[in-house]
Amino acid sequence: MAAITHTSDHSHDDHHGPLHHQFESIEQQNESYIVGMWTFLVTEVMFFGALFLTYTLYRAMYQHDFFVAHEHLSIPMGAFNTIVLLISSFTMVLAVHFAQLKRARAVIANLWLTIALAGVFLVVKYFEYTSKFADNLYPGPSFTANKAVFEHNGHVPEIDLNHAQIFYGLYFGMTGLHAVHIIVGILVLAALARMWMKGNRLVTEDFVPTELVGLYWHFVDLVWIFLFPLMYLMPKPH
Amino acid sequence: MWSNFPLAPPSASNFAPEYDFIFYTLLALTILFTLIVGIAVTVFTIRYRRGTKVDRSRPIYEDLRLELTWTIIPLILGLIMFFFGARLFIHMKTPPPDAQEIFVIGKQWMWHAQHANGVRENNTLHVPVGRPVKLTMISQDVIHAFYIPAFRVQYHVVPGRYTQMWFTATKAGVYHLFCGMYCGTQHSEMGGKVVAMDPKDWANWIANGGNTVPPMTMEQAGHRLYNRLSCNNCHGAESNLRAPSLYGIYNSKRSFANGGAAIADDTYIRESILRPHNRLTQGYGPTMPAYEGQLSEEDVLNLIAYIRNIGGMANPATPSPTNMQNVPVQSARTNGQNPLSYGAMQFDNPSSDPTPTNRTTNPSVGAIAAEDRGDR
Amino acid sequence: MSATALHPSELPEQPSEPKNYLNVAHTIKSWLLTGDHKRIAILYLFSTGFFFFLGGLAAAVIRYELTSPAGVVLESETYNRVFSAHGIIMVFLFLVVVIPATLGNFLIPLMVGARDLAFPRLNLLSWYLYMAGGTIVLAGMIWGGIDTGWTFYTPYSSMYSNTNVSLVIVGIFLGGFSSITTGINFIVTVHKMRAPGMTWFRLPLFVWSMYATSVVIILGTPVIAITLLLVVFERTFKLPIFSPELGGDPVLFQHLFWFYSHPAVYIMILPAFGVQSELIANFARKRIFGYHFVAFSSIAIAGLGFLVWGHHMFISSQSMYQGVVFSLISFLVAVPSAVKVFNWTATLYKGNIRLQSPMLYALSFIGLFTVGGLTGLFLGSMGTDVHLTNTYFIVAHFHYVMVGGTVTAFLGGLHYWWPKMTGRIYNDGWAKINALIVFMGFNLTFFPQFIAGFLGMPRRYHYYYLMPEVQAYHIMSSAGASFLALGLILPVFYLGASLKNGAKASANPWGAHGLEWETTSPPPTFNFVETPVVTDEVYDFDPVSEYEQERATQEMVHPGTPGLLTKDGELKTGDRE
Amino acid sequence: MSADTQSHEHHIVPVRTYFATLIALMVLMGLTVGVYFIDLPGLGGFLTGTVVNQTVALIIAIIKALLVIMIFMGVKWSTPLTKLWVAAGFVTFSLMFFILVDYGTRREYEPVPAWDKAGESATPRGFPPGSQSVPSNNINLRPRG
Repeated sequence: MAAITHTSDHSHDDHHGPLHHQFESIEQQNESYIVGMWTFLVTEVMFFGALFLTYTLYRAMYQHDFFVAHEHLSIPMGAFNTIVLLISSFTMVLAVHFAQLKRARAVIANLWLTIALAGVFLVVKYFEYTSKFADNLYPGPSFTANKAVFEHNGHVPEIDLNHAQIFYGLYFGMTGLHAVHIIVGILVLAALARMWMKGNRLVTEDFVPTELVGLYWHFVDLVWIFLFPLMYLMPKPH
Repeated sequence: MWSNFPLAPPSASNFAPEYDFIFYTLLALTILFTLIVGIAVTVFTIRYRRGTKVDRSRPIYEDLRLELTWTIIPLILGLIMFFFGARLFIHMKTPPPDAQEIFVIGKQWMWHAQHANGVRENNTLHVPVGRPVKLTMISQDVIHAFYIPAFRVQYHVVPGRYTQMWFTATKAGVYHLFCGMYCGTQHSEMGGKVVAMDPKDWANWIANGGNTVPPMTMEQAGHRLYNRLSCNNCHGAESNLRAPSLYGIYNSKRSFANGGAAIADDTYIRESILRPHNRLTQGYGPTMPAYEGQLSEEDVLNLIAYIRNIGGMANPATPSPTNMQNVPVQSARTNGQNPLSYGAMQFDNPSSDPTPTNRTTNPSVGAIAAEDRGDR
Repeated sequence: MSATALHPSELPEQPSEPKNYLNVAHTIKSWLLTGDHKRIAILYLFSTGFFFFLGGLAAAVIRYELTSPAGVVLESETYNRVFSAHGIIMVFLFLVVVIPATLGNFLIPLMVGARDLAFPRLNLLSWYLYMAGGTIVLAGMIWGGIDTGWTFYTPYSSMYSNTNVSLVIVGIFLGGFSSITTGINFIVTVHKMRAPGMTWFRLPLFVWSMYATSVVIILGTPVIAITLLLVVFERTFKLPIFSPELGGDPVLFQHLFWFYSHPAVYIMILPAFGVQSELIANFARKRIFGYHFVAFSSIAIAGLGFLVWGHHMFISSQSMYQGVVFSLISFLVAVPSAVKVFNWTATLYKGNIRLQSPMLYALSFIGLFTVGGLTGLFLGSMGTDVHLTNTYFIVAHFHYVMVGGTVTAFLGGLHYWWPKMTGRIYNDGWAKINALIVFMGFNLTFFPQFIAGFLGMPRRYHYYYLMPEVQAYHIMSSAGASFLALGLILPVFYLGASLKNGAKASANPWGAHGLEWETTSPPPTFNFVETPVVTDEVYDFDPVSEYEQERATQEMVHPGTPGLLTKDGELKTGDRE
Repeated sequence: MSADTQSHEHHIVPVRTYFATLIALMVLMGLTVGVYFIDLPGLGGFLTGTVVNQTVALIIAIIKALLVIMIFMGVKWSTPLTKLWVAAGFVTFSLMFFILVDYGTRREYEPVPAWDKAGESATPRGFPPGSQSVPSNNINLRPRG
């Protein structure tokens, strides 16, 4: 068998070139990155998975209370945020597309567009959170003292505030964790956009780094695709 | 010396025989397979160790038939054991409809049992022999597990939800009761005993409110305690050198060594029991031990009730009235010797005193230390 | 003294020591900022060793305390903190980490013929996460302590414990991410970094088992991370997820906890299986029996391992119907483990077995793991589990698997690869004596606990004055623990001494088979001078011809002894398959 | 080169496809919100209208997720290995929901109806002496109402 010889002539701290010393070829490196990213995303699925499971369980247990509690969330805001995230996914995929075609300016424009949309998402989330905080709807001792905030069409519905507290605990836990992912995404996207603007060979020579960020960003979108109907669009128990 | 090395717990419930059958079958299988592997490893290692002159030709590296054999045989054996185990478990989870129901509450760190007619007990459970008993259990704080090794039953006691378990005791005796699930600081002290009684005795016991004889009045309880603490050794019918007589002391005027005087009311008697040296009666030295921390408030009240009437008893000189004769003197608490011993523990007549003992700071061997922390 | 140590080097001595990963740089910075998987493995070796020492110290205190039914020196508060510290350190900071992070890190790139793991910097990050996590866990144990046991059952951990649960959980959370990054690294390396010719079925079984382990790590660890985080939320914000007072469900915690923690058991034992397969094959000088079965049983264990968590909860008030299903699958998952044991045993048949110290550890592993695995059946069978769970029986069972299995395999692996890692040969005589001490000490420590457990001695009991009849067993156990401790401390000395006085190891001091032995000991920074090309099968030994060669050598030394004869009187060589 | 490397020729997807996907996602989102305002009829048994409504919403969400995974994330054109990982992730994720079987098959001895605070109500004093049964559960997967 013909030996593929490869003398290790890379210098140890040569991290600037696109090919790292441990890889044989750029293809191997790219495939490794993609497998690694998917493995990481699987981890993320399980990470959110435990929360989705907890949510499903308590939702099934306390349907009525969850329904009443959820009516205090703003569907327009949630729907708007969904649209924003879907469009940001689209701009992200365009960025990857143009990275494949090596059209740097289009990539940079789309990356900044994605960041801007993520910013819009966070701003809307900020207003949502502040309105809930104003109503003391965060888990804690003050939560159970204000049944009146659930007033709907002129009368205060029957609700077990402890169970509503579970709903809001999970709401803040899950959307909060999602928001943390958005913030991390913004930082990564910004770093990537900067590298494109500087013409860093690490990203411009190959589209894979851009695609990795894209995979992450789509995953964040994916989580929201499930969070939106589960949190905001709970059907009335009937 | 082999009594120091018991090998199996007593079998005293309807589940125990079936349980032991499955357990020992599994044990036999374990030993069999360990021996097969152990002997094979030893033989091969010795026979094929480096440098021995043996036939090493035609080594085998894969053999589907062999692999399937040792996949399928353990699988079948496993499935058989699964069947027996699951059947026993389902049996354990299906109480018969006529079972006697007892409620059990676990709390940090004691067991509280309540019988259907309202009789309650702490850290003990009295059950009749030969009659199914169903325990409906709940915890007041964290998760506990109600565990009776001799009956081979254990089940978690969960807050917020009832759990149940059932058994039929088959042999009279006193058995261990434990909390199996780690529940905090005094987890290891959250236990006691299960008393399996002859059904007739048990019916008697439950009818008498948890006593083998009709319940005592406070005065009788106080009298028993008076004897048990050996108060009568010093405080006899007549005042003596060591101590004044307590006959007719109640509401009499006492003068003290320090010059003061007071009427011997409840407060004074309580103080004299708990801290006798505070106000010593004139003419006596500080010889009496202080009982502070040794007696519960209930004990003190019982003693006071007895002392109030101590002069009026039928035969004060021999403090062993007839209606007390068949009450065995419960001595476990005061001398620190617990009669609990392995297996055939001696039948421990229940104390008439429903209050658990106070936990001493350094529990010694055998002292059942349980504390009602109802204030949690 | 081992036979191999007699001919220390196949290569002529180099006048000046060649560059290897150890002597390439000596500054502390070169260690702390290294991307080299071998250096990171050494860093892990020291740090896991440190935590193992701390956990062992806690175990010593526990065993001392249990010699008397009413305790010896500690109050119950302290005792509970000590046994929790023992459990948490040993499980989260030692057992889950030790073999993947030390032997796995060191060997996977060598075994697949790569220059490094796929993501060296991620690997270094993983060590820093581990150290940060470990430090925080220790800080939590020092300030406030933790008394929940390693299982953190709610609502005790979330509402009742007055100890520093939150801080410890944050530490475990970080440690979890360290595991995840290691797992991702291994998976990508095994998939994408194999040398030319290194097909999946030429991979050493250690790599197979590490791959299975990594899959379990990346699928399971996030669940425990988020679950423990919910416990912290519950403690901090009184968010009623697990506490029943406000509508939560304490059993949900157990479900989520064991969803990770049962697979975590396989995270601890699967790497040990891998080490074991290497040792058996290389010291029996024979291809492992049923290579494919052993490889696939690792994958089967990893897969089925996710379906049996409920067997920890038979009496926890979970649904009986679900319990039956879990019990059934538990019996199924026992089969792949049994297959492995039988295959190792069969490998010995017609081998040419060298009884050097790593092999002694491997043989004792077979015995201890057999007992540990079979006693698991008592606990997987629902009826028998009722009486045995929460008792010392379960303690003995998982120590047989974890200490008798994982720790023994780790020691065996460490002895086996020590010449590769350090380039030095240790004193094999001491190592053999030590293997014996560990085996005896271990059995004396944990076998009595089976009996104590069957008698009904509950675990996590500080005082057992309620059942003083088990004292004899506790005393035996404590006596055994001192032997075991000796066996765990001795290697530090004789292995340490080998660094100073040991003979220099050749590239392949054991005459073993595998890519890691093709490079120098210790390997250079990029492992191989040239990327190796694999052309032969895995474990390509030939015990017959090996015996013949040894015989021939012996005949030269002692002429006149008869040559190799088979039963049939003919000479047979290379007669395989 | 690793042994099982497949040539990873990246398919360049036209922008048209991406845009069509975005439009489909938008439409599906509109559909989800629309379904929310309609009370779908129940199908009998445990399939009450609520369950039907929620199921429809979840099915739409799954379709949306598949669109994102397949097209935006490019799984449709990726290696079998990637596909395997995606499948493994979601299979394990669904394994976890086996936990719910426990809650669905518990029938007796479920949360104490009057359980409010640890303490008083936990004691079974509220039950008539000798009562043989405890009110059955209200935790199971059957929706209330």
